[in-house]
Amino acid sequence: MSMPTNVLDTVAHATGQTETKTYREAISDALWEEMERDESIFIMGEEIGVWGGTYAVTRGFYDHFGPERIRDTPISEMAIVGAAVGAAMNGTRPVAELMTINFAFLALDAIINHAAKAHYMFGGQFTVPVVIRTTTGGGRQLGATHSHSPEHIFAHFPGIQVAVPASPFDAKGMLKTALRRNNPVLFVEHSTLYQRRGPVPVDDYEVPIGLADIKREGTDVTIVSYSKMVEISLKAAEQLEAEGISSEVVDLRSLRPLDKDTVLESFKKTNRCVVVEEAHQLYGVGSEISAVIMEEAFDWMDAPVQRVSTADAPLPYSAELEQSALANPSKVVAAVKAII
Amino acid sequence: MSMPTNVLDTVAHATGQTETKTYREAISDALWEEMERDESIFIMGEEIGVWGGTYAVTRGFYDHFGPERIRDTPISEMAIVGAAVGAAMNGTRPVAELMTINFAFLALDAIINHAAKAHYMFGGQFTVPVVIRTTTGGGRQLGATHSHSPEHIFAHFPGIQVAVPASPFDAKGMLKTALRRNNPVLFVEHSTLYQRRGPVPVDDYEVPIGLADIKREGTDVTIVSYSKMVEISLKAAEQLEAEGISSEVVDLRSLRPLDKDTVLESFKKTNRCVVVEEAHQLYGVGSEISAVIMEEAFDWMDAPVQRVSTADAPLPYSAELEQSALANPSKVVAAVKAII
Amino acid sequence: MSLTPEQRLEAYHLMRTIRRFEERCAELYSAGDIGGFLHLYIGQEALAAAVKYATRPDDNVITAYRDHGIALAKGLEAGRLMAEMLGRTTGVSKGRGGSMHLADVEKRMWGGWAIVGGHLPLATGLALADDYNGDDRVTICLMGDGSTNIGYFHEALNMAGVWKLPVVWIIENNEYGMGTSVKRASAVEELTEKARAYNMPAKRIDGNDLQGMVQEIGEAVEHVRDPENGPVLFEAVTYRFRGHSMGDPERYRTKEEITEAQRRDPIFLWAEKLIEDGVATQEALDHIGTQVEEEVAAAVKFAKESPLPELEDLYDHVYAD
Amino acid sequence: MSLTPEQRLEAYHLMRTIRRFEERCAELYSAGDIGGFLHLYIGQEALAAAVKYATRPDDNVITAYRDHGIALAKGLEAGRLMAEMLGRTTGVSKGRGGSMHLADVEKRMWGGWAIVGGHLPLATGLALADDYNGDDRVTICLMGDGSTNIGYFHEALNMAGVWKLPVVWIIENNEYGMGTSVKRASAVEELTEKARAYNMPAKRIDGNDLQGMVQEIGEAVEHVRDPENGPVLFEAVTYRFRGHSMGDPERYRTKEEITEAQRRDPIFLWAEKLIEDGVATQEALDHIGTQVEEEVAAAVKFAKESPLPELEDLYDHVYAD
Ligand SMILES: Cc1ncc(C[n+]2csc(CCOP(=O)(O)OP(=O)(O)O)c2C)c(N)n1
Ligand SMILES: Cc1ncc(C[n+]2csc(CCOP(=O)(O)OP(=O)(O)O)c2C)c(N)n1
Ligand SMILES: [Mg+2]
Ligand SMILES: [Mg+2]
Repeated sequence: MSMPTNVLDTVAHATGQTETKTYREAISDALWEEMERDESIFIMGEEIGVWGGTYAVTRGFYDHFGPERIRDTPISEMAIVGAAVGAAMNGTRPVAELMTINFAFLALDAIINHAAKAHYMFGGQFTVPVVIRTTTGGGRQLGATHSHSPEHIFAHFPGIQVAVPASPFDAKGMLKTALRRNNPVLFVEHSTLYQRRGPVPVDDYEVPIGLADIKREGTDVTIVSYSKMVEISLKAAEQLEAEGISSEVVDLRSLRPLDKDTVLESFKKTNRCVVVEEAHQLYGVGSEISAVIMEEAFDWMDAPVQRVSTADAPLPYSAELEQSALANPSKVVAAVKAII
Repeated sequence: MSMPTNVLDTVAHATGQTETKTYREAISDALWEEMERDESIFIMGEEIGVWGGTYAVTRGFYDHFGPERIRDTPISEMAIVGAAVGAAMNGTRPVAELMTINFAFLALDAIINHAAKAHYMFGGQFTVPVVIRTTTGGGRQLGATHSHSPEHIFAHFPGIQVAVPASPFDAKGMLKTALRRNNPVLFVEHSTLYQRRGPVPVDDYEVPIGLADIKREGTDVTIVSYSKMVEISLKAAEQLEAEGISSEVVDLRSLRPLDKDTVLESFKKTNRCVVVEEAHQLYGVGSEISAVIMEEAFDWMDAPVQRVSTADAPLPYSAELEQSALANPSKVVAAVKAII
Repeated sequence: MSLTPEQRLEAYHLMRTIRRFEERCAELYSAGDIGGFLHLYIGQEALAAAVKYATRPDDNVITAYRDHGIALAKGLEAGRLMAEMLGRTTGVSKGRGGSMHLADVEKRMWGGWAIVGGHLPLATGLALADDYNGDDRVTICLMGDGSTNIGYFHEALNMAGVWKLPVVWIIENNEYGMGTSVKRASAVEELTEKARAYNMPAKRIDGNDLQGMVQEIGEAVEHVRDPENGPVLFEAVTYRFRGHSMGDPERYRTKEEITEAQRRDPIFLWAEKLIEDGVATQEALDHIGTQVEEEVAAAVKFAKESPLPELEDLYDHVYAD
Repeated sequence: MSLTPEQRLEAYHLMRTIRRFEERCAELYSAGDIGGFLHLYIGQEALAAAVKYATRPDDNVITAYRDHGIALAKGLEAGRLMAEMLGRTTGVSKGRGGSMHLADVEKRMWGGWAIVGGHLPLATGLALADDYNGDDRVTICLMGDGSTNIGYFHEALNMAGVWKLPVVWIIENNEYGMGTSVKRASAVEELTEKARAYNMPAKRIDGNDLQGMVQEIGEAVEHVRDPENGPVLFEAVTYRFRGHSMGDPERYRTKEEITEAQRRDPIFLWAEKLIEDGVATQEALDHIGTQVEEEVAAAVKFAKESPLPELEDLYDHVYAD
């Protein structure tokens, strides 16, 4: 998979004029615009049509695009992904929506063994231009089964791309990229970001999948995160600034491809790193970033990479108890201070 | 989960008299002996009865224990695990066999959301003493869908234990432990180890789940691995010895609980580490070990922790091509030499 | 299997309790006291009551997240249920589970499960264990119409069929899975047709007719209790008067459709019958209403006065030993 | 839809080719030239041939890992198939897939899939795409009896039913899923009963009767091609003469059972008929046998002389762009 070298420039230049949009609108707009442009795109999933999407992302789509292109499905996660993969192999560009990533557990086989492997396993004969949209995240008192943040698990496997946008700009741009390329993409939105606002270009643009972004520049420490945790990291960075500590916040934006270069470049400047993730710690993104820095920036390390993760317990229902298990700005601040 | 402090002693002292057994026999014996001892144990899975198990582990069981205790199932991975969990909640001790860990993808929801969470989610009311046995590993020309080594993915989640024995001794002892405790255990055997022989105590014994083992002592480098990769690591250690490099081989034995202490103790002696894993690299065991050393032995690091993993591609069918993607002793030797 | 006059009044009390409990939950949710997802049982109360009278107390019950009604019917205390909603340590699941995970192992109420269809194999397993141990309990597995389309349904029912396990599967067909009507989600509209694939006797029953259901389900339970017979399936046709969960925009149905359905409100129907049969007067029923009001108020009070979990107890119950 | 004499001979040629191809595979497996898992189609050849004559060349076919026969029937070259078995770059899947992953996108042979039931939703999706694009192709999805018990079966058939997609589902009931007989794995023995759950017409057919199957499946294909009609299901009753895969201890059946089944060997039956109907003499059939021998030998030769993949090409085709 080759990445044009000038992508950053491309992105930078497309942003002439912007307007403020919510994360929800940005995603909705990307889908709408691409569906208008490309008739081979259709959406299938639970409650995406008549209901308008449980996070209201596809509100209005059913009336506009009709039942052929906006297909409410039975509760059948394995078949939603499987059928989308089959349809993608046969000349369409399905967007399969899984209501939440928790239900993607049921579709793991279809996602990994079929979406991710069909291209390779048949020597490149089939391409699988499918986008699997879903939402992640805890902290809403939904209990242990409905509060997972397991996107790195899907990203373990070669053959798929995993996008984890944190801002309206990234969400729209990456979704457009996903809808225009030929790889299967797991597109993971965060359930508590839909109301967040941010600037989005008025003109058409793309954000490549596989390129991290510096969400805040700084010199003393690199805070690496993705999805909702970028917001937590930025809040921590503000608090740290008040105490005279300058943080650089790197937003990975995708977990596969993983953009090591941006992380390493930042780290070689700050020589310190904290990773903030919403998943549990074991075998996660923090582990990987730590290992990458170890391998490729050993001589730049002034302190051990720290990880701020969700506690090693299933998420409980009770509000405060649940919150205590999750990453928050103070935990990030403490982790940074521990190495400065 | 508390671990008796004297477990190592317990193990050491039980081994008065030993006999040579294959990995297959060791596992088979553990099941047989425990089924004789405890009537609440039964086995369910595909082809475990009349066929005798696709890896012949349960050969002879059907005739001896009968169809009630040795239950051939339909091809229904989700229900095999789900029903075993339900039966475990209601006063039995099921052993659910998933023919290979690749098919465990279909049961991810049942394993994580039900086996691992039922105890927590209901405030401790239900216990789930289920053992989910399965086999892992690549290198047999089975193609991309049938060659996964994803055991760390299950181990990401709190609530379950994941055992990955490398020797007949460990396999039997850990399986006995699993069958006598009350936690759900994913017990991952390696499909290419069944013929391996090793000493197994004649007397009853247990090996705790959550304790790593030093499979070879050494002073220059710590090689951390598990399951089949222990063998690869030991071979590499021999080659290294011929070149005057002394390797300590740490066998993790379980991926959850992860025994950091044994790894750190070894590392603090050798100050160098290579992790050898059969999974892909991204978000894996190598990442975690690297992060743990970073966090807890920063001042002992003389060189970056290295990872030897399966190539970042789906495993192909063609024999040599597949072999080239997998870890082998020469790759381990090279990784060690790179940091010595 | 017909109910005594006493049982008929008790059943009325139970259904009113469920209704009132649910109404209070809705209020507490709006007030922010209850969080997460909240799925009300309003309109479906008769089935919970029917299960109570059609089974033995030691029979197993398991259901999905729409579990308040059946939990009350299984005899779980309203106070401890409400405490669970409020995330208190006195809650049936110690505040770890919330509305979707109500259980009481003593009462053999096995939960409350939130992954659609996920509890169906658990039901197969509960029955398998009883069968294995020679216990003559029956397992009642409730599920929504929408859940009959997921793979779990197929695997769980087939396995129970092959092994002739003592399960009574009851589909609560309330016409919608969230906003998707049965006919848009299932290739067959009569969900009893699905039982053919598992060689199971199946019957459609009126989910608003308490007496009829007690009769039908009661007979089936005794049939299934005989280890020779194997599982059966019911499709109880009912209707949910409220949204799928709190915050449902309800674009998928009209107000008229709901009003129409409410004419067959199971509690009104039951009250009518009790009066008609001379089992109770309107005053007696109103009196029950007042009792229920007080009991539910007491449950809320108990819940509100109960302590929240200590933060240091986060890791309790991750492992059993 | 009856076959011309020419087609009848061609069908004989095809079935003999499949048989011989499989025998050679078994030998090559024993010799270590083929690795991994190898599932032979011996005994089931008539179905592959029937699909060929019952469909248009541009109709879609998808199947499980027992895919050699249908791949040959779909017109994939024996040489490139054998090269795939031997892991060569000239193989249909460039040596990446092996025996279980034979495909040819040009011929609309969509694979060869090794996760039981996993290809069923893919079939639903292939048909969905054609339907979406207004193409009047039909998708033929073959599957084993054992696969009808997995969740995928249920979800894929229900979805195809709800959307009335042009799929002809064909269960190849060879009596066993590995070592488990149909009745030990499925709550219904007549697998056509499962179609009831999806409101699908279904029929049991004799999997050894080529002409009968061409007729039945052919009619169904044209029925399904009409977008008004929706999917149908067949259960083709057949038998596998060899083990499930190489190295099957075959403890689950007796030699006698196999011998008995072999009396209805579809190739012998077909030969008998051709002679009976005067379409061919024994000599003509023997001549075809010789031809087949040469063709398969040539395929093996081609495969053996083909290059193995270069190790540096490991990462080719991980991503499409
Ligand atoms: C596997 C899975 N997919 C999706 C969901 C989201 N979801 C929760 S309830 C529900 C509808 C279920 O409908 P039905 O089975 O009819 O039960 P009802 O809510 O009507 O009682 C859906 C789609 C889920 N919890 N689990
Ligand atoms: C999900 C899954 N579970 C188990 C297996 C192992 N397995 C391979 S083939 C097979 C039997 C399938 O039987 P059937 O569907 O009747 O097909 P047949 O082999 O008879 O053609 C099994 C259990 C698998 N490949 N995938
Ligand atoms: Mg419903
Ligand atoms: Mg079969």
